[in-house]
Amino acid sequence: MVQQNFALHETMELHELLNFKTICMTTSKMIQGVVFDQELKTLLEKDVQQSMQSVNVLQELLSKTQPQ
Amino acid sequence: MGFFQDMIGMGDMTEQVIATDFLIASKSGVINYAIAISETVTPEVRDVLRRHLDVAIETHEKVAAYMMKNGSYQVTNPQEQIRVDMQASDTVLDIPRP
Amino acid sequence: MLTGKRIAPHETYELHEILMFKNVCATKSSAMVGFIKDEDLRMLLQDDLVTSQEHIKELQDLIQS
Amino acid sequence: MDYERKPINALKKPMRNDYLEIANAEGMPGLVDSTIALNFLLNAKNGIRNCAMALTEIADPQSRTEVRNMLNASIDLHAQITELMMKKGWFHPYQVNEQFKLDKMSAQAALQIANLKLFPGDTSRLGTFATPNY
Repeated sequence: MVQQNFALHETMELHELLNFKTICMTTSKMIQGVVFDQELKTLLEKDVQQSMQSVNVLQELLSKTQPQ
Repeated sequence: MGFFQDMIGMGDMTEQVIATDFLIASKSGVINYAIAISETVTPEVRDVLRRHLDVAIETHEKVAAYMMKNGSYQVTNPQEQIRVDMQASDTVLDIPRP
Repeated sequence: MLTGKRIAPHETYELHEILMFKNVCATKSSAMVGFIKDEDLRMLLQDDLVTSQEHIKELQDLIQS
Repeated sequence: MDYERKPINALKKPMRNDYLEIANAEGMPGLVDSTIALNFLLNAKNGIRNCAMALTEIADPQSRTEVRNMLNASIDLHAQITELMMKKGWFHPYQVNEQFKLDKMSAQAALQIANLKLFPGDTSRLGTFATPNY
């Protein structure tokens, strides 16, 4: 992979987003066991799918920024 | 217009100040629009704000690119950025007090 | 049930805030554009001024609806 | 855009300190779902703001495209959640009084639940795990 000259604060922003997405994904997944309304559950599952994608993308982006 | 006259006396600094101001304004624009969208419930309002947000993001991108090209915004070189900042700050401190 | 109004009360506040911000930005840009010698920067500001005016008009329409 | 307005789901009577009592379950599904939906909405809202803030700080083109896609997805999700909450009668942005009434009631219900001893005793069930020492 091409070595990118990432600025430190860019890496930090991406990290922050990664943390946020991870937490969202986890809560959305767990809370599905509690909801009654099926439409709400569908929406929660959609969020989980989207977040999974985002987390993967962010991980990939962050792997480029590793200083080695 | 005394303020602008003072600024013109600063030569190159004028453009840098205007560009920086523009950058900050465009940044606030993006964030303001995002906050407004996160409070929106009416689809029609959302559509308009979303279109504006896209434009705001592009404007910010262009200004940032312009400033990086001109060397007054060094993303990858913190030392250089601090040097430019310090230069600008010194100019500000040199402004005679009223 | 929505009693004639198309936008929610709190949306009016948000739109108002954005409108004020846009107004100030556009006014500032128009004042500063005369002092710029650099062609690229002037183009940037002028383009922004034009789009800002369009956007302000749209926001006005939304607020008054 | 005519949203049906279902009766809001507040708890009907004061809860006794007995969370297994069937009478307490009345209105519970709506209460649970509206709480979760609100939490979900706040998440989506923060997602939009976080993405926009990150976007103003990032210069790398590839990261920008990805974050922008995320931003758009968050906005869509936010739209869908508000739509659903309005449809279910959990959210009344057009009738502020209605919204305030509902907020007060759910706060009351939440207070009652917070007052219950929901998980009494020792909750460290590490003994039931394969690795009791983490």
